[in-house]
Amino acid sequence: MALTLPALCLFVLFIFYPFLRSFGLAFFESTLFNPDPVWVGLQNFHDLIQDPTFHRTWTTTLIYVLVTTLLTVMLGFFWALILNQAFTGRTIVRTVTILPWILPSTVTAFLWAWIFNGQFGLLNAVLKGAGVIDQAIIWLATPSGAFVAVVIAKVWLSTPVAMSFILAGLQSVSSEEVDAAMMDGCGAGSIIRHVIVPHIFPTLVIVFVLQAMANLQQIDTILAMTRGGPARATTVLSIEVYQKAFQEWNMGLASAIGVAWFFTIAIPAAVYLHSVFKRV
Amino acid sequence: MFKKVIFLLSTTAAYVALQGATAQDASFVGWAYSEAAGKAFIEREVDEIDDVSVELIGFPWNQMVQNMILRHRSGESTEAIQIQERWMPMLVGLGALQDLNEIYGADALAATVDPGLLAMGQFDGKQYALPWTAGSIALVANGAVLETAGISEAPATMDDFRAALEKIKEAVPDSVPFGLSTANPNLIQVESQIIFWQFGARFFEDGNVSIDTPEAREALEFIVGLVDDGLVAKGNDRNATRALYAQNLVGFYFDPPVARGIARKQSGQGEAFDVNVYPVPTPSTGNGEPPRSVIWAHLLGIMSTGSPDLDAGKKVVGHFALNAETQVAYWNELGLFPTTKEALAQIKTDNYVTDWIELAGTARLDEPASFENSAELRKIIGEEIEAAMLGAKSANDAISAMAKRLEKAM
Amino acid sequence: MLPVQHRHETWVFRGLLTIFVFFLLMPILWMLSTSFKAPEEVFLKVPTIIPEEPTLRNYMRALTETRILTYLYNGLIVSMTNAALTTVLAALAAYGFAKFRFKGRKSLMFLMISAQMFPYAVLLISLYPFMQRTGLFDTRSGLILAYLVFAMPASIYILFSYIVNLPDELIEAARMDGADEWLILRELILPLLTPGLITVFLYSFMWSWNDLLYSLTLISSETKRTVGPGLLLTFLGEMEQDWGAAMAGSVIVSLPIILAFTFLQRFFVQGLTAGAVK
Amino acid sequence: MARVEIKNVTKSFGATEVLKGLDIDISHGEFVALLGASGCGKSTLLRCIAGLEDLGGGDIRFGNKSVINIAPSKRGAAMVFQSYALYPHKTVAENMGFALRIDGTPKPEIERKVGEAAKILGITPLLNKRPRQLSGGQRQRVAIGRAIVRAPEVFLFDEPLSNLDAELRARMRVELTRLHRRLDATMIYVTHDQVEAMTMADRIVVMEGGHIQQIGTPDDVYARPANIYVAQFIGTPKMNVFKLSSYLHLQKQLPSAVANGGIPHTIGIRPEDIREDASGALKIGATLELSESLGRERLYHGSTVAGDELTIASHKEMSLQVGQPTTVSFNRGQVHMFDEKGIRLDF
Repeated sequence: MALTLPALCLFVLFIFYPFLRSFGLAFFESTLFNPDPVWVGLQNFHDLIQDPTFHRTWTTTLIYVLVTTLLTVMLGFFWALILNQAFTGRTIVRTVTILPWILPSTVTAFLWAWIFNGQFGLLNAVLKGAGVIDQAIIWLATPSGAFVAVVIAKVWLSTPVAMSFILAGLQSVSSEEVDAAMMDGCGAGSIIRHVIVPHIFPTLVIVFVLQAMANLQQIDTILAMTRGGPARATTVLSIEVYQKAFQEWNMGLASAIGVAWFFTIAIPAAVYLHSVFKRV
Repeated sequence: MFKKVIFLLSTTAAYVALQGATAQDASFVGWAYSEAAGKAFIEREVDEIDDVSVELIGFPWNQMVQNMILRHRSGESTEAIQIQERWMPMLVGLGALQDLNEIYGADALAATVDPGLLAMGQFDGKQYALPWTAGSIALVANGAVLETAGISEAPATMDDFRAALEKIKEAVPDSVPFGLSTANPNLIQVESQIIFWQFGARFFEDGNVSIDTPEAREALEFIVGLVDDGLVAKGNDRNATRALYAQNLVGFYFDPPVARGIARKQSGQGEAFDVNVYPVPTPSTGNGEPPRSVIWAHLLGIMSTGSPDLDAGKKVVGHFALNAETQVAYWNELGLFPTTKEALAQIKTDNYVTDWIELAGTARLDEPASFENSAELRKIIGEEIEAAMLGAKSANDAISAMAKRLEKAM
Repeated sequence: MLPVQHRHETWVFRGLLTIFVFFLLMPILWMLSTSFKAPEEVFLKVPTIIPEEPTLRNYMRALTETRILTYLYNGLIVSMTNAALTTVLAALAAYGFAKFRFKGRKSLMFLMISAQMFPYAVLLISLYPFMQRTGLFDTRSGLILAYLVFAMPASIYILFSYIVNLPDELIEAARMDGADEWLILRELILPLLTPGLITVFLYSFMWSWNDLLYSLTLISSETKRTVGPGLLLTFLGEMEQDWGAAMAGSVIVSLPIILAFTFLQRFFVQGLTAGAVK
Repeated sequence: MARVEIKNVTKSFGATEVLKGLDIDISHGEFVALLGASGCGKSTLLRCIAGLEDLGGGDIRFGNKSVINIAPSKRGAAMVFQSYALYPHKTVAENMGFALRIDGTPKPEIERKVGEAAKILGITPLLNKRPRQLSGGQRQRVAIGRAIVRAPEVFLFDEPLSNLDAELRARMRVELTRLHRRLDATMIYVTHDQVEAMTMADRIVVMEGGHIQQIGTPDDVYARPANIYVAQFIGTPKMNVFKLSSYLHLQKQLPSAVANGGIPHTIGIRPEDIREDASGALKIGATLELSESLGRERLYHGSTVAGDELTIASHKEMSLQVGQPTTVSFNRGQVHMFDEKGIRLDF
């Protein structure tokens, strides 16, 4: 027991206590001018439920998390399949693919903001070159464009991690099963569907859940790229909480949004924690 | 051995004390320092303030409010702080500013600075900050662009204004005729507000929301019309506009008097570019409203948070806000209007200055500024206008949504 | 492992491979190429992939006119110390959880590991006043302690699954040989745990190195700012249009971590996946 | 070396009682095998002797000193684990010398002792290799070497050969026996393989469900099994067991009561004691269904007229026809008799 004490003390001080206090703050009113909290009971939650802009934030978050997570897991899966095949230079490609994940998130944000830039961005140039568009799209200025930009940045950032988890899962697929399927005349496609997917489905679930949680926590790239704009198109819960708390200094309402956010994360997290504690 | 140590300690202590007595240290927080133009000027001027070693702390403009409050709440002392005019009510409400009358003496201040300008830093009888530079955010025209488009004099009415913009569009195809800010809600709110005023609309009337009016809808429809017809560029903010203006790719845009200084630097032509830069009255809609603009000023104050070295603060603030010589140098190098009577008299010969001062006469203070949760109100207004500009909502829905959200936030 | 027999399948495979490599690497290459371009070349209607006349102006500008190096220095200190602290704490806690059956073990562990799902921004709301009261605000050590929330829960779990998979007989053999608990930990557990320790060290280093939110809020003076906010605040506002300098700054800031990773790559991925997937 | 006494030892994990009052007296230098099916408590008993498990009740004494409160390493016992438990990150020499290093033995002495043990086990060339570079057999020898180096009073083996292939296992059995004689050490050896117990042990403790079924020399447990369980556990193929009530004619030829009043209820005959013709004194009608050839021995499987299963093991080339009813026989001397509780009756 004594061994866990140091970690426990710091955990209580810097994680658990702030967490509880933040939750508590949701029942208070604390603003810029009178920062010491005043009890308001469920007033904050009441306001939230009726606030249409909050509903929109909530739906934007759900869409953002679902789209990003699905794309990441799918890309990660196919990329893992490819890297599982032997080809010349595979080791180099394997080391290089981890790069996007290790770049600081602000760098990733700048990178993609520059690619999506209206006048001089690479994307517009490529699309124009390919004749897909004739007039430059100012991505980060249009609601849907900004959303696409933010999603692609996060997918690009987290695909390598998903890939490595799935690749590890692939190692446990016994080659006998694949050989057997080959003997039965299966092509690559049906092997993937009938042998590989069923085998690593648990890993896929874990990766999906982990990515969903990471995407729900996500704030850095959005904060650096669009700061929740334009017209709240990329305002996810994390951005809303940050702006309410540290720009409008409305701590009470920010905590209330935090509570709602916590219960959205709790769903995928419950799946993950269940699988984690099945094995303890 | 022991004695030697004592001797050593005492001498160093003495040296430190001596040194300490003369050189006070002061921290000067502002955004001018974080912009290339201002950085050189301030670094040079700060060295001239004798026996005060100043730590310069710079934040970009749109991070200033957050960091000011962070420093206030964390009890950090700040001997000199640069303040935008619209942040004054919030800082005064927080009790974060020192009354400068006690430090300089009210009548000494009245003698050096014109009472009208002093008023910007006065709240219920106390002088919480001194104007460093002042003017208004008004419509700035680019003479060269107007010439190529064949426009000889400033458009009087909104319809003339629209016609002029269309002419510019034809004459200079890939230009941005009207460089209105369409990104960053705070910028959108401040600039669009002028057009709303010109159409006779007001956001707040003695404490409650008064934006849900036909005039407001008309104003927003006008703006959205300009955006849809490509006369205003989407995703544009003032930095981008200033860069294009300096390349003669913008006909009109809203900017404080600093416009000329920046244009000089960004165009690379220096003062030769001055001839193109001049303020024009905001075109009227024929409803009798005088040409509107937003009061704009940078003030300097001493924060009362923590334990500031008031004497050091007095020297730093005084050097920039009260010393005519520094004020004129600031004007010459950066094109920022001085505020002291003496400095103003010296530069009155330049009609850029006289034109702007005349326009500033009918300027109004930014409306959300006077409320406690001004940040939230500003964000709501900016977001709804932005939504309309981007076509995410109709002008009508944007106004009603804005009114509802503002009422709830009051 | 998949059968690639017919001609078209090899083409499909090779096509997919190039698309993926392009998608992953192109942004980085584009960052590099922009960082070497002079402003005129950066703002071209039709961008050039390889810079025609490469210049080091952006790097000079980023290195001299901005405080990139201070941010890099702060970032490294904060991330390294946090990583070390997290690794030590996680190792002790994980060993405690794995090898000792004490009351409330399971619920305590559940609590600590579930901390992964506390929304970080919400934590910040209370952490911020707490840091002020304790004088940890605007201090690097404060930031280091605040970063614990990012990696410690996961690290405990990764190390826990490592330790649990060490055969009990090993520890019993050591006890038979007369080793006491500390000797077992030092001579037996820690050496065998090294791959896990490296993984956890890198994992926590990554999280603190990547952070923008906490550092932006908990650090207010420029001299203590780390990588994320440093970059953001430098290339926001007036310098926002200077993409050349922004890319150069990004390259400078990313270099250390890329170099570290090329060496420790093997440990990291295999350790992370072994821990979590097991 | 030391005498090991197990006195009325009990042990339970939570509600289940694993050792139910065991008494064993192992004299100095003896090689005792703890034999039983998995789950009979033999490993738990060994771990109690080693000190890795605490006792529920009773006492364990080395020499004449109780050791239950002494730490495992201080008891003077060394243990060889089933999975060898070698430290993967240390070399063979470091593995073997680890205990001595902890005791603070000076370095040259450690090297001498490790060298000696390595010579005995013939693993000197492996001394600076790592466990993962060794084969199963080599790892097993290193594990034993680690025990030898400590020159313990008692060697404890926990099924050390179960991970080896058949051929290697046979060779290691011979080496262990030779080692026992050479070191003249008391050895307690846990196994579920009766061949290992029969070939190596001086005495065998047959255990089942936490009880001791019988303690005896290999011959005792083979020729004079204390009960049906031991009778059928020792010897492959299993002893044939018939209820007397199904064979009235045999009942008449065998005593109806025994000296101490026990009433015979079942009899047992080892497959190798049955003759394939009627030449024996006691005869049974039977039909043989199939035969298996094991090289020097042939097994016949079938059933008696009364329907009991019958197995016969014979060395000679058989003349018996499979499939037809026939008569098989055996002599009185090879019959084992048990009462209705399965306890052996001597007659």
